[in-house]
Amino acid sequence: MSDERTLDLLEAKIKELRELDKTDGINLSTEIARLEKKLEALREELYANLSDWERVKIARHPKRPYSLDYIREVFTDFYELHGDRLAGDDRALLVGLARLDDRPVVLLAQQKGRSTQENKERYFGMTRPQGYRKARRAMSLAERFSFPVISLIDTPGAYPGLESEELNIGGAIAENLLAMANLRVPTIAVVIGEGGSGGALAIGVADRVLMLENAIYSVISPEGAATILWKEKERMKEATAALKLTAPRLLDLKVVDEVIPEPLGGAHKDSHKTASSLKESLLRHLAEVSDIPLKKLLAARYQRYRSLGRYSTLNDQ
Amino acid sequence: MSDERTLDLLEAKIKELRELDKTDGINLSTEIARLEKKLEALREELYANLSDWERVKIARHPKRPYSLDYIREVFTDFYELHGDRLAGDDRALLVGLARLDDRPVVLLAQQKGRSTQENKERYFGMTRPQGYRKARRAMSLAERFSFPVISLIDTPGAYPGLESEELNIGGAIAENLLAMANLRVPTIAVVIGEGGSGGALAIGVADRVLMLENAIYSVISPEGAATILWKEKERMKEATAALKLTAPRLLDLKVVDEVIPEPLGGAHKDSHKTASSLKESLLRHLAEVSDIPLKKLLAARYQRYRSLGRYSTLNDQ
Amino acid sequence: MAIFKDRHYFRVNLEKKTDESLWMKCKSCGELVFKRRVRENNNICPHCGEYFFLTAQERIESLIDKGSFTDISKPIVASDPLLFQDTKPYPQRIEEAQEKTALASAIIIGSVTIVGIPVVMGVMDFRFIGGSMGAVMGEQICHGMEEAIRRRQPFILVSSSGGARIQEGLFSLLQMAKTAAVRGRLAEEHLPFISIMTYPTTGGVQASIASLGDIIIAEKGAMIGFAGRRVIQNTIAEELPSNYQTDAFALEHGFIDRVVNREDLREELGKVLGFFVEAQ
Amino acid sequence: MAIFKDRHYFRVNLEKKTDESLWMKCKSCGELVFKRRVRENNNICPHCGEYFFLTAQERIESLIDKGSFTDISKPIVASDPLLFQDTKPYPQRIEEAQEKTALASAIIIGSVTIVGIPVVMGVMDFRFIGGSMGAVMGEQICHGMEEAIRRRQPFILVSSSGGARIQEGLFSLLQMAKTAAVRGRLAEEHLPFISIMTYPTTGGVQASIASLGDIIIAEKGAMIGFAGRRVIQNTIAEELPSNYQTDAFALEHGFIDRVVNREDLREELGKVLGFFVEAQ
Ligand SMILES: [Zn+2]
Ligand SMILES: [Zn+2]
Repeated sequence: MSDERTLDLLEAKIKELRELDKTDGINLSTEIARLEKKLEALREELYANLSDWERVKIARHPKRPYSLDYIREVFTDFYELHGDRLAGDDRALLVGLARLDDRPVVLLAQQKGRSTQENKERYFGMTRPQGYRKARRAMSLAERFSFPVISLIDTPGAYPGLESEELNIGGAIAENLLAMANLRVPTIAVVIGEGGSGGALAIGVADRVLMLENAIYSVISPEGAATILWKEKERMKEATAALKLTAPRLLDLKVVDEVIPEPLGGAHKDSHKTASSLKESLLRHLAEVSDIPLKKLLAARYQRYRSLGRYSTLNDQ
Repeated sequence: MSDERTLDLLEAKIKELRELDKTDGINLSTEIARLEKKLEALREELYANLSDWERVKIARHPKRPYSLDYIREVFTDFYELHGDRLAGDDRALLVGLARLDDRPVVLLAQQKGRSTQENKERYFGMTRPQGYRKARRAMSLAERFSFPVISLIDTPGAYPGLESEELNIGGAIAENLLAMANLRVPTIAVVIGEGGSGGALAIGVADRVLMLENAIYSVISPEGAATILWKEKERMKEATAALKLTAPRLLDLKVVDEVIPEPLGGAHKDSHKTASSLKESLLRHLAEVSDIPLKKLLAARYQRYRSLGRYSTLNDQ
Repeated sequence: MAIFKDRHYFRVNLEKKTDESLWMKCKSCGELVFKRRVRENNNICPHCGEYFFLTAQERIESLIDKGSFTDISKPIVASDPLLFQDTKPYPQRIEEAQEKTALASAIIIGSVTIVGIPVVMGVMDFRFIGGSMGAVMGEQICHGMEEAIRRRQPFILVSSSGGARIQEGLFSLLQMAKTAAVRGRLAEEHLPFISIMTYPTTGGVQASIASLGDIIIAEKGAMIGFAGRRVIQNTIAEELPSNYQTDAFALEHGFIDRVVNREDLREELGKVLGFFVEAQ
Repeated sequence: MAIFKDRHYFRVNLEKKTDESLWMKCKSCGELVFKRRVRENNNICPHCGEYFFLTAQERIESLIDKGSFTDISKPIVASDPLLFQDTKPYPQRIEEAQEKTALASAIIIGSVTIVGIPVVMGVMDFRFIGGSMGAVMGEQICHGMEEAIRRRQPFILVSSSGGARIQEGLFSLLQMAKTAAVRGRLAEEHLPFISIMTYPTTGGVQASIASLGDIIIAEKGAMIGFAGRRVIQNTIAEELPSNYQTDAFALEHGFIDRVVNREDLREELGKVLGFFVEAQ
């Protein structure tokens, strides 16, 4: 099977032919059409049955749209709020007010960096305690003013490091879980890229949990699982398959509510189209949860989390 | 007028005479009785009309009982709780559960050190953000379990320093003021030594505000006021008089509810007696505020603070 | 401005304020600049961009929709509960401040609109005894919040204060608790409170009402913190970084939501208020 | 213990557990010590004071009033929702753990009294796949809290866990949210939750239910934290202090209320519970 790079090369060639077709008056349109058809077929063959590991690579693709890309396209008037009022301002988790169509919402959005410099500033998208506590402050604001809360999840995980531990990152995550379970406004979480363990869940407790088609969401990274379980980091593909961390598999397991389709090859192939699917889904779910009286909504959220997990009763065995 | 040291010397001499009287069979009882009477008269003369500055010296006396001394004598079963669950554990503000007679209460208690080592650990009694946030956590605990909150105030002020500023000490104090104004349990604050500005007020918003007789409570230290207003630190005695920071003056101004008497010469002359006066007062006030239905209590507290401050209306002029 | 009508109450000689010279020298760049141009430019040096102090009136003008201001301050002035005297008696200090500023106190409470949105706004004036918070300022802030509740409008406070009014002793300290208590009511009523910190927002004001905003915006160049450089150096002789208590320091350490240029503050307020007004 | 009655369910060979040797060598001091003396001494080396691991049953015995234990665990065992297989299939791993420990899962929920005070208690067992939290542990913890609510009793959780049960994938991660949600109910009911952290309380357990105690007590020698030393060194190659994630580190940085010796824990619990039981 051809790989992504070969197909990109072919696409570039077709583009060159099209230029030739234009400038020199030579008619290549039949040939070009044929090539394009071929390309599309190859692409479908490549992407239609992505392995779980291929999805992991797409989820982590350096060109994948990040939170700020969606914020620009899906929302309007993003007004970022800074700081946890306690110790700092984390740049790997942004919070702010924004409008979804005309409706004001509170956004919690994990953000990776593109450049080395940006990644340094954003700790490669790994959230620190200051970020979780900023998110918690934004939740309180949302509650006071009845703004729905929308989380965009995209992190390899909570930032592991001495400073994080000194600021009780475990406690910060725990407090967020508790707060979100009881938050008195509608909440929607979308995993847009990497949903890395507790670092993702800390803004991911919600009335609706959605995933982009090639996003992943896992209790541990494939590399971490391979290291711990197989004692070989290189067995991450096996670990990936075992963890069932892709959107379609998690939908099958009924732990996410919906998979939002991406263009063939991944969100980065057409970020506008992805953004528009995301927006459609957010609007639909927001309308749904907003229609439910708060008391019922909270009861349903509680029931959702209370009943999470599968086990056998002794009598079943 | 004789000073405190002279009287202490006289007291020591009397003690020596009493030993002599015992061991050698010489009868000095008449002379001793006369001397003791004299000593008492001199003492009353010295202490009866303490100047405000003399009270400041007593409030800061190195032998003055500190919070832990009262905790030992007034309360039972003190169970200290540590940490703000965010960044650290301040040793200048202790919090914990304790019993006042049989009733469980939450204690917030500012604590100075006696030794150089202890003062280093306790930052000379100056509270840091970690302390205020620990206190706030204890307030939440009190609220959840309906424990009354009793504050023992004794601090030169909030700790001024880079780390304090980095952890937003101003914000920490502000959040405590807000929390205490709305705390849904009875609250009593007692200034037992120094009530240093915002650093004291941050645990001092309460249904009853009491002061030990020689405690002080001020918007700024006498030295600070002298430096700012007179541009001469040495004019702190004038500043002291101007600030009206002693318990009797603040009672006159109706900003404190009661002055708890101290033994002649100050609490350190008889800490047991002081503790017993403090306990009597706490029990009485706690009984009173506990009798008031919560809604009424909160309304009264709100009214107390809402109406604080004196000004003229234009039409009065 | 209603309360200034009977301005003989304050023995304010407004004529004194008329300033004959057309030019001023910028303390930052040293250039001679047209005063009128400076004033029209939000008291920003047209040459180097340095911010000069704004009086409360100038601040109000720079933030609100033209002509939308109504003074709704309570008709109160400081009394002297401690009969305080330092190098001069407190009442004399008050009178001098009133004369200098033509203000009754260090704060004005106004009913205004900002980009069309009606709000109640409190604005401090640093010229008035360093914008210090005594009983009058505390009462005016509470009055402003109560008016906001009565009108179901947002409350905005623009701080410019060195802290508590020492001359009112414990009464001034307790204004911190008083304003925090009333701020709690605003929260219960789900009305937004936007706190704007300018140069300086320190001491008792920073450690109470100014830090309790739902949104906290610092004007660029603001000084924000609790204990002054001198206090720290006198108390513990600690080295302080050059950005100590700057707007950047406050942002980095998470105390404030945003730093905004003076010339953009009005638009910024319109933007942020928009979210809350829709949400009502 | 009710659920162990039908222990053939777990294919547990209890005979295996009978240990014939009377002596053991302490790994800390190297001395040969009487096993019975160690056991009677809360699994503390009578020679050097080193703490050895306690099984869940041993922990329960060391904390409660003698004979007051009733097992009220739900009769549930792990299923294999992901059909997970690493070096061996997950069901085999479970079975082996059950055989080794004679436990159905990594946690026991009991109804007990401590110094006369009735409480519901959950106790983890590190031997059972590192005390990892999967769906069964999550459900048992919630069940315990719900029993506490039903009985109007305090809830105590003794943690000994490396974190989430990887083999249950996202189901195990979500137990963090599940236990936090139910912990919220306990708070609404004004019932106390005492969290006891022992060696180790890390990862997903520390980042959820264990950190949400009204009171958090660490056993002396506990390891407390989120990310393990190895993870940090692999990810960011940072130098870590020698006291990293120790009880002292957690106390110094404010995560926990107290550090208590194993032999004093029971009395400590009696003392702290006393405050809350009176307050009811
Ligand atoms: Zn200039
Ligand atoms: Zn040993």
